[in-house]
Parts: sequence; structure tokens; C-alpha cells
Amino acid sequence: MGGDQTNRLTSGGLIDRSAALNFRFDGKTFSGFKGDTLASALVANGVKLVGRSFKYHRPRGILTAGSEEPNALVELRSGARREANTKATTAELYEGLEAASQNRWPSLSFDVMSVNQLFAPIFVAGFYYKTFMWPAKFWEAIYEPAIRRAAGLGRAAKVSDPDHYDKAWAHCDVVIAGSGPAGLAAALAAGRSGARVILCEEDFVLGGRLLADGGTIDGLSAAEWVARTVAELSAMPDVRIMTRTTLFGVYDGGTYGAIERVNDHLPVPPEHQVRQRLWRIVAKRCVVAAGAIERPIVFAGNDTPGVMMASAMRSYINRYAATPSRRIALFTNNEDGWRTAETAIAAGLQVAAVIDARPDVSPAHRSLASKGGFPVLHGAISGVDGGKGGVRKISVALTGGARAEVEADGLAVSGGWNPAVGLTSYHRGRPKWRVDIAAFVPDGAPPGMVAAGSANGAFGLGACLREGFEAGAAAARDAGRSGNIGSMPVADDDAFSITPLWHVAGKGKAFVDQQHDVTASDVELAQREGFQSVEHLKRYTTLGMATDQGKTSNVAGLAIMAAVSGKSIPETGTTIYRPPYVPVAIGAFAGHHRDENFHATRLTPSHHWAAEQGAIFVDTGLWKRAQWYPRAGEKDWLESVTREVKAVRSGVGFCDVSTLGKIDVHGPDAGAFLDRVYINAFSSLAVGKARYGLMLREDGIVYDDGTTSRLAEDHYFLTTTTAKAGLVMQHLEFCRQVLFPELDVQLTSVSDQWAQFSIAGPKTRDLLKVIVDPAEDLSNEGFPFMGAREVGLRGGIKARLFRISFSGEMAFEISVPARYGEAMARNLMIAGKPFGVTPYGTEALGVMRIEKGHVAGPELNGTTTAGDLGLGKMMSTKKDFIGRVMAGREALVSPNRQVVVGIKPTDKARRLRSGAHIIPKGETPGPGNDQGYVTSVCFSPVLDQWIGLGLVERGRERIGEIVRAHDPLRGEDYDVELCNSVFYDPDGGRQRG
Amino acid sequence: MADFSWDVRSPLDRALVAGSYGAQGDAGVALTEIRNFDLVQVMARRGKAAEMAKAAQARFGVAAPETPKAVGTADATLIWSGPDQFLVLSRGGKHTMDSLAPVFAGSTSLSDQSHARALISVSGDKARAVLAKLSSIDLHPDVFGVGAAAATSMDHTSVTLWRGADRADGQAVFNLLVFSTFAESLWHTILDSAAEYGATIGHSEELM
Amino acid sequence: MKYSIFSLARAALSGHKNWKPTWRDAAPKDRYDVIIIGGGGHGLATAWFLASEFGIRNVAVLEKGWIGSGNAGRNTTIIRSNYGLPGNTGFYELSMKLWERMEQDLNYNAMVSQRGVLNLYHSDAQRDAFARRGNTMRINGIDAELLDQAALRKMLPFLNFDNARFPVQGGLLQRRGGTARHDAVVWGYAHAASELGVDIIQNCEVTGFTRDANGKVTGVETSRGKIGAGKVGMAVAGSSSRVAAMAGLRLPIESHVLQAFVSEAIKPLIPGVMTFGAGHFYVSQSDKGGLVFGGDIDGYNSYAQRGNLPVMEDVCEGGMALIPMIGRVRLLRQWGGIMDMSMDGTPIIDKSPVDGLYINAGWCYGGFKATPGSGFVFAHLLARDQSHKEAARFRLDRFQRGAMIDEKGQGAQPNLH
Amino acid sequence: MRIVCPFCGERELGEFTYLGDAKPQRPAADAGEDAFYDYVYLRDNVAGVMNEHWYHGGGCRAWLKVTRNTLTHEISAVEPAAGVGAAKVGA
Repeated sequence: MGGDQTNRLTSGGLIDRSAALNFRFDGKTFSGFKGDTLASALVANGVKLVGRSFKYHRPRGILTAGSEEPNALVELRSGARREANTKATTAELYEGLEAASQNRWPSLSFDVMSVNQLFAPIFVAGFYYKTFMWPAKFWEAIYEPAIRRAAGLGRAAKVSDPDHYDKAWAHCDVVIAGSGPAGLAAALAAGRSGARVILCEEDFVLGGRLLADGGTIDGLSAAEWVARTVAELSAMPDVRIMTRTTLFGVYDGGTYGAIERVNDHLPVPPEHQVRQRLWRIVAKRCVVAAGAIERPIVFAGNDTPGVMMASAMRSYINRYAATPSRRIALFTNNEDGWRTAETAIAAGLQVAAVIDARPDVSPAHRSLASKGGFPVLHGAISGVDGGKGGVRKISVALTGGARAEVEADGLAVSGGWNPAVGLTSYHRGRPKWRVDIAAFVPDGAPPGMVAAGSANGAFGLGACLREGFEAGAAAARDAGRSGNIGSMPVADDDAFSITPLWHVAGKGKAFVDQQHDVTASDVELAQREGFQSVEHLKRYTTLGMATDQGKTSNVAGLAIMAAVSGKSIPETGTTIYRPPYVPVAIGAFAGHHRDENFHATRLTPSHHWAAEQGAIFVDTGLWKRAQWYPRAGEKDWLESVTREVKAVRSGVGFCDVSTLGKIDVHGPDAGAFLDRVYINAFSSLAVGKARYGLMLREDGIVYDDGTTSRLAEDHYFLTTTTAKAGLVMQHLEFCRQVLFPELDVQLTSVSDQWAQFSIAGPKTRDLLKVIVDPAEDLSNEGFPFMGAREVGLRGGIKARLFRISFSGEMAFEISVPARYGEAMARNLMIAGKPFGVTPYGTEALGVMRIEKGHVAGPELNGTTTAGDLGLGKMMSTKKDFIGRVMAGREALVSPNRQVVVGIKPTDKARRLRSGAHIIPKGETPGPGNDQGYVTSVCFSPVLDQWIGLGLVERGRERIGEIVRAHDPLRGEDYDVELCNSVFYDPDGGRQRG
Repeated sequence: MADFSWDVRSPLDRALVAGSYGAQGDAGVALTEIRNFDLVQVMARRGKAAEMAKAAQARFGVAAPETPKAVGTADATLIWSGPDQFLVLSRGGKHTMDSLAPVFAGSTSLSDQSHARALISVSGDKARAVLAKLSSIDLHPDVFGVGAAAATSMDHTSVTLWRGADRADGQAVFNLLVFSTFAESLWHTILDSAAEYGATIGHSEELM
Repeated sequence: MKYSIFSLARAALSGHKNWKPTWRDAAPKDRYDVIIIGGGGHGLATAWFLASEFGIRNVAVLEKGWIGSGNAGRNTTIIRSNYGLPGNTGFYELSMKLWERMEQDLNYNAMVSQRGVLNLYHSDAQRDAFARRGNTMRINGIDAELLDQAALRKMLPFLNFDNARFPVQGGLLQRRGGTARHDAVVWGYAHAASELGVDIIQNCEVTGFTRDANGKVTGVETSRGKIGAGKVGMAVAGSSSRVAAMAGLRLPIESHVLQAFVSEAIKPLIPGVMTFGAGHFYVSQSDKGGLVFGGDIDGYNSYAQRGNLPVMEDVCEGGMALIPMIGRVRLLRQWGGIMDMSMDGTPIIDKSPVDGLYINAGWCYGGFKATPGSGFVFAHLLARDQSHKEAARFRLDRFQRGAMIDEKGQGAQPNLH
Repeated sequence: MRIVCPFCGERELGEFTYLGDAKPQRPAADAGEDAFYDYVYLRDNVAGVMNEHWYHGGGCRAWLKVTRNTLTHEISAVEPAAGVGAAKVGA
């Protein structure tokens, strides 16, 4: 059995019979044709049972032919590409497609979990809130794991997604969702008037319901009209037609989200191509022509395989030439449902009966019935006889009380149509109820968006074309396009009449939400227990929260709630609609930004040189920085770093510090400006001098620090920490543009313009003499500590030289234009060779700054004051500056604050760790005596032991005190001494020398 | 002791591999890095906008752009970079800080950006398709014509984007000034975006 | 009525026809000893503790819509007590202890699931910050473990360790952290409070305060008439500034939108709660099977209850960077809640400057985990007129005194907390 | 959300950074703690139309004053901060 397509009609359909495709479902091989969906191919092969339900594991068949499908969910593909919960009704068939049913074990036809059906009387809505509470520990040990295993649907892949995704922007005047009659007509009108149009269609062919229901437009068959229209649109340069693309959401300012399934119709994406692409479409106007969704009627056994929406049955028969059954019964409460009887007869199928809930049917249909030789039963279905094998017999409660039975192997159901009100409701607009069609229609749509056609409740073909055409023309007009829109496509309107019927009372489970197994009695129970708000109903029963977002269940659910609580449907209201309109792969939202491409990478000017030296790099924000330069034979990072530190302290070394933020501050008021943003004065700084500055936030807490030099009367060169570079620039621009507009000052980031190197160590001057123009005086007198000026370098380029020191050694920082950065590194190696110059990384930099007691990121943690850092004296009392006032608040000047202090283990062999807490000696650690913590640590080659900085209560008054470093996380607890934070050369002689 | 040699290295020196990239067949896009240029940021001082404009007019013979535009002159391109400021882009050594300082003395602040940016030109019939993955700007010919410019972002990184003169074959040319330290990273992102169309990659010392 | 497997079985026999409403849908009386404005988790928990712990049962909870319609029903259901600063640490642990007995307290299964909360680190600096925080937790008697990469590779092999821009290096784990079923928490407190006589009044919007000659609050004006009260407490996340304004108060609070997302239900994939340390992404998997995840707030003031694409993309980028196997899992629903962001990222539980009005506000996006603790200490404040010791630092005047509790060190900029 | 930068034209949200309510004005240097407390911490937290500071950091680096409805995100006006036009002062 299998590959014979027993239910494929011999002719017709939009499938390519010359292109047979083989596929596998649950391990069995079948064949279908190009143009099939997985669902239509399964129908063609007579497969009725396709899945098991969420809670009761009931056998389920295909209910719909679109993205509203609640039942026919499969695991598509395998291995790393396995996609759980894929709707068979939208999955395009391709050669070799592999799919498996889900939520069953061991097999679809024999599912052990279907025993749940025996417990159905207990497993009612919300049952789990009422039990599993005793004994307490059992919930996590037993109950919950069991529930988790049983719940869920398909299995996601357990390894990294091998496919690529990307994201793109598109701009247009009018974006149109849907390419049915309304959408195509809208595109025609907008396109003809000269508008830039984007037409999104989630299907892989254009036409919407025309593909299944046909009709006559402008005297042409629907197919001919679609072809003609698409040809006309394709000829317009500014009209873009995007098939396999769903407009899923609307965001502020006319931004729309759309997902294009670029290559999901292939086994794997071709080389260099993406699987899916996320579109952000910026449009002046949007026409929602997303159509309407046929809704079920809730009756006992309505989830039996073989029960199918009437319109879906037409889609399978007309579009795919695949018939779900041979002898069909139809249950309808409206005129439209009858089309399925017409279709069945036209396709040479048997119609067993039409059960029409309305008191009467049109004469045309009467005669159809007599021609087709089937009865028209007035009444409602009270039960369906059949199991996983599908529908066998249908019981009908006739109006007036009598009963009837109908033998059929398929049941088409039409409860009327619900306009697709998702997109129009995503800005919390609430749809309004229209009595004549017994359905909600869009209301309160986001600015610039209108619905047209059946999405707007216009169910006739003529009306769809008219509304679409007018909406398209109006949208183009609003966007300022006024070309000639030509003539409107015309078709007849077929009458639509409906007598609402939501639920047929009767014995047996009647399902409202088939995927979540929510029954009519669950809705009644929720009402009984006080969950009467629709939002409570949804949350208590999980109605409408499944992967179909309740497209086929929400309205029926609230209609039943309305009935039992004695309210009208509009009074009961709808839940809030949430994007996306269809589920969208998370990978598509990430696009290119995953793995190494998650964020951009910044490289220093000497990066590639450092890489050649075998440097180990560390991520610092977006930067890659050389962390240390290992040498052959060194056993670990500590050995390398210690070597680098010793080399600097005894000779000379250099380090690329280009990652510091660098800002040109220009203008006559530059000094006055800096006076206001720094706590200390800069207007008084002499040209050719540098000064360390500290910035506060307006709340008095330290924001950033750095060295700023005055290069000219009206030009300062400001540096920030690496971490805050961008934020400080933004802050300074705020001060300049918003707080102090009266100052004449200009700011430019020059972070990328300059390659900057720190050169440090007693032999620094010797090295510089080799590379700096001999004419330059680098002596202590000629270039004193904190001096800053431009110098020439041998070979003709100019550099900026700053005599500043982070290491505590005699040191300079030198900057050259960035494209010389790599040459600078090489030349420093050449110039320094006689002095054993050593490149050092951020670790050695950190060691030396801790030895020197300089604060950095771990101390500037956004909660410390200048006083905490021991820099309180820098706060000028002669001027106003940002943060001055709030820094004076009582708790910020309390003598009991945690302040920066040096810390070293009393046992010199001990390793000190950041994050250890400080507890007074001899006390039991507790909230009451947690006096601070270790912020930064290093192994100090100078002191030959681990040392650190910490923030400790009244630390500076307690120098010499022995306290406990308490580190339960790492199972450590040891004595440390609080000491001066400057471990190395406290009087600073070396850096001045 | 002999002088040191100071060879310049473009930030794309390592990343740029001349030749073809991505899909085979007719390349949909050409990616060219232009090297050897001077780039100076010119910012009007308080109340000096008019003076700056005058100075620019005198020096370049055209009005400096007041709106997001790129204005070509005989030997420079003036690119709007923000309110009351613009960039002067020229062949290496043409309009340097030193040569512009006297021109704008008093009315402006100048900042050298010559080494702060890399210059990449993107052209070809898929140029817009590639840029649509990187830029949120509408590059439709009617909206972003020759000479249009934008201070914008790509991949969360600031870039200066402008449309230069069309290629000889009529294809549009989009120029990107990107920050040097981001250049290699952004370059790889551009390559990823271009791969499906196929790209021809090269560099040039000749500023168009 | 008592809930249990037995009552369920009994009810099943009668076709579940005899269940009573989970809580009484009460009509307002003229006067209550205490009125709580806000029928969310915090308000209902406060009412229940007032009735059960402090013997005050003449209490009304006023809800403008349906109970749980605010952030209680719109969050990512995470519970934890892994805070690092004095004031927070003890309070959230108090809350955690109350989570651990909630089902038995309330006779309602809120599905408290201590599956662990793991904060990942990607740099030495982050590790050190977590070490500091974890030690604070341990010193306060809270469970915390610092895991290195090797341990994580065993525990969570699917994380991106090797192919990542910012490889995972380790994490801070609180095993007692986890999740709870958010709606059930609301319904559970409503059920239990109602059983003790608390009036839960839905569709009753407070429109103003009634004050006496001295300005003391004597009750509220509502869409269902005036209601008198001895004391009025507000627990109205998302409306704090608007309600406070009715009493002439300005608060150190801005309202921002936080988005959250849920995927289609899939079979168990992710064991506990994890947060990405190199981007804005956190995730857990619900009992129903959906991945529940979120990231940073959109960053601008908003009462619109919906966000925009850039943050949605940012969150998914973080997700893919951390767990690249979720690429083909589909995002099912996106929503937004209003976060009342305080100026230091820490809540305010205090008497207001207006006599008779008590404030419970400024929970930022951390309100859910605090639900029982917040209810308990707010009930304590309302009943005893003094702060519970674990809430003593949540005073309103801390900003004047400079005693902020700023876990993130971002200062007075709410969108950075 | 899309903001019409007065200099660059309409740009997408990602290019901008938000600061907050533009109403609070930095007090005079001698205003004292209470005035600064009010400026730094207290907010009207408007539910409706509000003037806000946004920074076009991903574009022209201008600070902007944006009039936006916090209930709908609708933007009704955008103007540059005081200092942006400084170069044209007196012109």
C-alpha cells in the first residue's frame, strides 16, 4: 500500500502531474505531485489519521487546508533540521520530504497515552490546580516531570540549527497582506496609480480562495483573471510580489514584520542562500486582505478523523484534485457551505446528505439535492460514529425531535466565516460584532491600515474585488500617488445567509479547541467556577493558546461562554490579539546575528601584529584585546603575565591602549565646558599639560575617569575608559546640546583616528630617544611628568606624546594616526630591542594598576562616590559641576561607607580571590557583619604574593587590621590584612623620575 | 640610527581578498575598498555657520551641504555629517588638516578623521538588495538619488552613506565610510549579505 | 471548598456540576478596614496575609478589570532570591520561603517548580561580580553555587561554548529558583483570601481618594461608588504614578514596556531558567512545553502594552547566540507589560506622605518573584504601621538620603535598570 | 517606532537612544538638595502626550525633543535641543 494516491482525482487541480514526488510519513513511503502540500498529498493517499491531541491523545485528522490548522501537526525533516509542530496544511511537498506524526508513543495508531481518555472525567479544565499538592515534594519529583513529558507536542532538534537566516528592510507606499480577489484588486489599483506596492502572500501561489472556489471575473475564469492580473502587476517596476511570505505583525510608525520562507520548499537551502528572511517593511499604508477563516460547529465527535471544514474539502478537491472521502455528508448553518455539495457532485463524489441547521434552504439547493439524489436534513449533528479509522456514521437530531442517521466516510462542516482580524487588532483595537454575518469584523485598526474583502466581512466575490480595489486606490492616494487606476474588476455577488449555530448539545466530547482538547463542557465549567472574563476563560481552559492561536476556536468558545453566562457575544468580547499572525522561527528574528556574528568585533590598530606574536585575546566589550603574550616554555598565563610585569618594572614594555575612548573637545569654551563635566578644574590646565579627571553622574556617583590634555588654547584631547567610551560621548553631547547650550564647544570622537600605546618602564626614555626625532627634548625638564605635546618621529610622521603613567613607572603614552598603528608596534620592537622591550597585555596592565592602587571598572561600579575611591579631595569647591549637589547627600558622605583599601592575605602563599567578602575576625559571617568585598586581585611580582583592592566599611581607618576573607562559594576562608591601596612606590618617585 | 619606515595599513588590509566571492556566475555586486584619502571633519562654531559657509564656498567653489547631501567638487567631496558640520573627503595629501586649518580659522573646529574610517563602495544591480540587509534607509532611486547622503547605522555601527556618480554602465554606486576599528567586522557582514548574489571584490588607491 | 484529588474524583461523578466559584465575586460594601487597590498578585497576596496572618478580614481588593489582568498575568513566571545588595537579599529570600509553602498555604496548586535559575557569565569581570553576589547569598543563608565551564558542559551541553562571540565560561546557580504558574498564583490567593472573607471586587476602577479635613485618606471613589476605608494600600503596577497622582503625589518612577515571548509547545528541551550574560535573553520552558523568554525593556516610557521589533530581534539574537538549537522553534506569541521602573531599580514599600495611603510600587520587571513576600511585608506595614524588617530599606525617602539600592549601578535612569 | 529627525529625516527606532522626560530642568547651582532631588528623581510619568529627550546617536548625533504619546507611541512633533542650532545663533 502507500504510493498509489488512491484518493487522487483523475483530472483537475493545480498540481503538476508530470512531477511526481516521493515522501515519507511515519516511515511509510507515499507519492504526491508538485503543487501539493503535505496535507493534500496525505489526503490523496487516503491517510485520515495524522496526529494525536494534546491532552487526551485522541486520534485526529486534517481539519483545514491552511495556516489555521489545529490538528495536522508533524515533525518535518530530521536531525538538526527537525521542525516540530509543522502544519501539514502549509508544508509544501518536495522530493524526499520526511515527516512524522507527534505526541504519540509508540505509534500513531497505537498510542499508550490515549489511556488519558479514561481519566478524561478527571482531566477537566484546570484540574491540575486542584490537586498534585500532597505530599509537597511529590510535585517536582513525580507529578510535574510526568506532566512535562506528556505535554508539549513535537520534538525540537537538539543540535545547532545548520541553516542561515537573514533580515532585510523594504520600503513602499502600500503593503498588502493576501493575494485573494481583494488583495489582487488592491494591488492593481495601487500599482496602476503609480504607488510602490509590496504584495505578501503566505501561500506559494497567488489567488487565495479563488484557487479552490473559482468564479467568474470580468468574464474570465478565476484562473485566467489571476494569470492576467499577475502578469499586469509583474510588469510594474515598483510592484513587488512576495509569495511564501506572511505579514505577521504591525509595529509603530508603519513598520510591518513579514517572514519569507525562501527555501522551505526545498530539502535544504542552496549554497549561499538562507532558509528564511525576516522583512521589516516600512509602508505608508497597509491593506489587509487576509481573507476569512471558516469556523467549525461544536458537536459531539466533531474531532473524529474525516470531519473537515467544508471550504477545506473544496480546496482538496478543486485545488489539489484529492478527495478526503468518497461519500460526503455536509453540516452547515449557512449558504456558503453548500458549495461543498456542489463541488462534490461536480467531482463525481457521492453526497450522503446535507444537514442544514437553518429552517429553510434556497430553491437552487433544493433542486441540487434532488438532482444529486441526497436528502436535506433540517437539524443538527448529535454524534459521530467512528474512531481512528475515520467517520462511519452520523446521528442527526432533526428539527422537531426526530432522529436520523447518515452513512458517510467524510463530514464537511461549515459554521460560517470569521474575518481574519489579527493584524487589525494588534494595537489593541477590538473587533466589532456584525449580526448579519454573525462574525467579528475589524475595528480600531492601527493608523494607516484598512481591511478589505472577506477580511472585512465582505463575503461575496464581487464585494471582495470592489473593496480591495477601492482600498488599494485610497491607500495609493493617501501616499500621494494619483495615476489612472483604470477599471475595477467585476464579478457577481453570491448571497450569504447564516443562522448562527455554535454548539450542539449532546452526549460525548464536543471540542471547541481541538489542539488543546478544550471541550464545550470545559467552557461551562470555567463559567461555573467564576472564570467568566474571556481572558480568564482562555487562561483557565487554555482555549485558543495552541499553535493555531485559536483561529478556529476562539469565537466558538466565547459564543458558548456568552450563552452559559446569559450575555451577548459582543458583551462577552474577544481576548486581546497577539502577534505574530503565524508562528515564526526564532532563527529568523536573529538572522545573521548568531555564533561569532552575534555582535560586531572591534580590532585595535596593532591587532594583526599582536596575533602574529601569538597573543591571547580577551573580549572587552566589543573589542578583542591582547591579554598576554605567551612564550615557549611558559607553563601558564600567570608565568607569562609575571614575566611581562617584571620586564616593564625593570626595563621597558609597551601595550596597545587604543581602546580608550578619545574625544576632541574644541572651541573657545572648551575649558569651561570641562569644568562642568569633571569634578576638578580644566580651564586652569596649561597648554601642553595633561590632567587626570573624574566625572560624576548627576546623582553624585562616579561615572567615568580618564586623562585629558590641553593641546591648544581651544583644543582639549579627552580620554575615557574603554567601557564607557560611547556613553561618555553621548553624555558630553547631552551636556553640550541640552544642559549648556550657551557654551561654544564642539565634540568629535577620534577613538578610531589614533593608535595609542603605553610605553612604560625605567628604560622608556632610552627607547623613545631612538624613535623620536632627536631634536625633541625628552628630559625630565624638557618633558616633565603630565606633559603632553606633538613630536616628530624618525621617518617623518608626527605623533602625540603624553607623559602619563598607569603602571607607576616612568612612562609615556604615544599616539599616531591609526593606519600607522601596526608600523608603530613593529618600530617599538626595533627601537626597544637593545633594551629588551617587551609587549604586554591587559593582564599585566591590570597587575600594575592594582600594585599602584589605581581604581578601574571593578571599583567604578556605579555605586561608588569620589570619596569611596579616595578621590574626594579632587572635588572642586570653587565651581559647579555635574553631580556636585547630590554627592552631598547624607548616606553618600556617611563615615561608615565601604571605601577602597588594599588587601593582602596574611599567609603570603594564599591566593586572594575577587568576590570574597570581608568579615571581622572572630565573628560568624552574617548579614550584620558583611563589611565589604574584594574588588580586584592580582599576583604581584613585586611583593611576590597575591594582593588586591577592596571596598570595605571605614577601610581607610582600619589599615593594618586583620580581617577574614570569607568565600563560601569557593569554600575558602582566610585572614587578610587591610593595607594602603598603593602597594608600589607610594610616593610616586618612579613615574616622576 | 636609520629612520623608521611607516607603511600605512588599511584596516581592511587583511580581510579584503580580491577576486570573486559567493555565488558563481555573473556577480551581482562589486565591493571596492578605496584607500589613500584624507578626511577632515569641519564643525561651525557658535554663531559661525555663515562664516563657515563662506569659507567653504571660497575654498571649494561650491556651497557646503546644509542638508544630507554629498557635493562633488574638482578635487574633493563635501559630505554632510550633521547640523552645521561636514566632512571633506579628498585624495591623500590633497585637503589635509594643515591645508584646511587656515581656510577655516576662527569659524570652525577641525578634526582629522583620515585614519578613523575605511571607505567602501558598493555597486552593481544587486547593490540595493545587499544594502537592504544592512541599512534601514530607503535607497529607491526616486528617494536616494545621486548625491544623496545619510549619517546612519549599519549593524549597530555608525556609517556615513552617500550615493556617488553612477558607474559607466549606469549602475548606482553607494559609498560607505565606516569606523576603522569596526571595518573588518562590518566587511564580513557585507560579504555574508552579498554571498547569494555573488560579489567581485577589489581595492583601489583612486578616489572616484 | 477544599481542593484535592478526592474532591476532583467526587466532582467527576456528578459531571463537575457542583464546583463553586474559585472566589466570591463580591459587591462593594460601604466601608472596609483596609482597601487594597489592585487585584494583581501583590494586592491579593496582601489581602490574604492581612486576613490570615494579621487577623484583619474586613478587607476589599478593588480591581478595575479582571483579577490578574496586569503584570501578574503577563510575565515570565520566574522566581528567585539571588540578589546581592542589603535590603534586597533578605527580602527576596523571605519571598522564596513563602513560595515554598504556597500550595499548602492556599490549597491551590500554583505549580511552584524549583528547577533552578542559572545566570551565565562570559568574562572574568562577570565571574567576579557573580562571586560577590553568590557569597552575599550564602552569607544570608541562601543557596548559591558558582559553576565553571566544565560543569556547565555536563549540565547543559547545548549551550554555545565554542562557536560563540562571547563563549559561556560559567554561571551562578540558585537551585531553589525556578518558576510558578503565574495565573494560578493570582487565583490561588483570590481563592484563599475569599475563603477568609476578603471581598474581591472586579470591574471596580478607583477614580479618586476621599480625604478628611486634615487630608487623611478616608476612602476611595470608584466606578462603583464611594467606598470608605480605615487605610488604603495601592499595589497597582503599571498605574502607580496615575493612582498616586490622584492623591497629589509624584513618584520616583517611570513606566516602561517589557516584552515577553512564548514559543510553540515542544517536548522538554530546557531544564531550568537561564539568563544570558552577554546579551539580553532569559528563558525557561513551561509545563505546557512553550519556551517562555524575554530580554531587555524597549527603553522608552510607555503605557501601550506592546513593544517594537528592534527589541524582539535583540532578544532572539541573544537566544540564538546562547542556544543555537532553538533556531527552528517558532515564536508563537509576543506581548508587552507596563513596568513601573523605580529610579534605582528597587521597589518602594512605605507609608506615603499622605496620611492613610500606603504605597507598594516600583517593582521594575521583578515583581512576580516578589509576590508572596511583597504581600506579607505590605500587610505587615498596613497592619502594624511600621515596615517589616526585611522591607526596612524600601523606604520612599531613600532617594533624598542617598541610600539607593542600585543592583545594576546605573543610577537614576530607569531604562538602564 | 520611527522618528523624523529634523536633520536626517525619518529614521528607524534603532538609530536613537532614549533619555526620558524633557520637562525637568537642571536647577541653578545654588538651588540645593531638594531642587536637585526633584530634578533627578521625581517624574510626572505622563500617560499621554509627553516631551522627551532622544539622542540620534546612530545618525547625526543631535539631541532631540520629541513629543510622543506614551499610550499610543504616536509622535506629533520633533525639534532639536537648544544647543544644536548654536552655530546659527545671531544669524
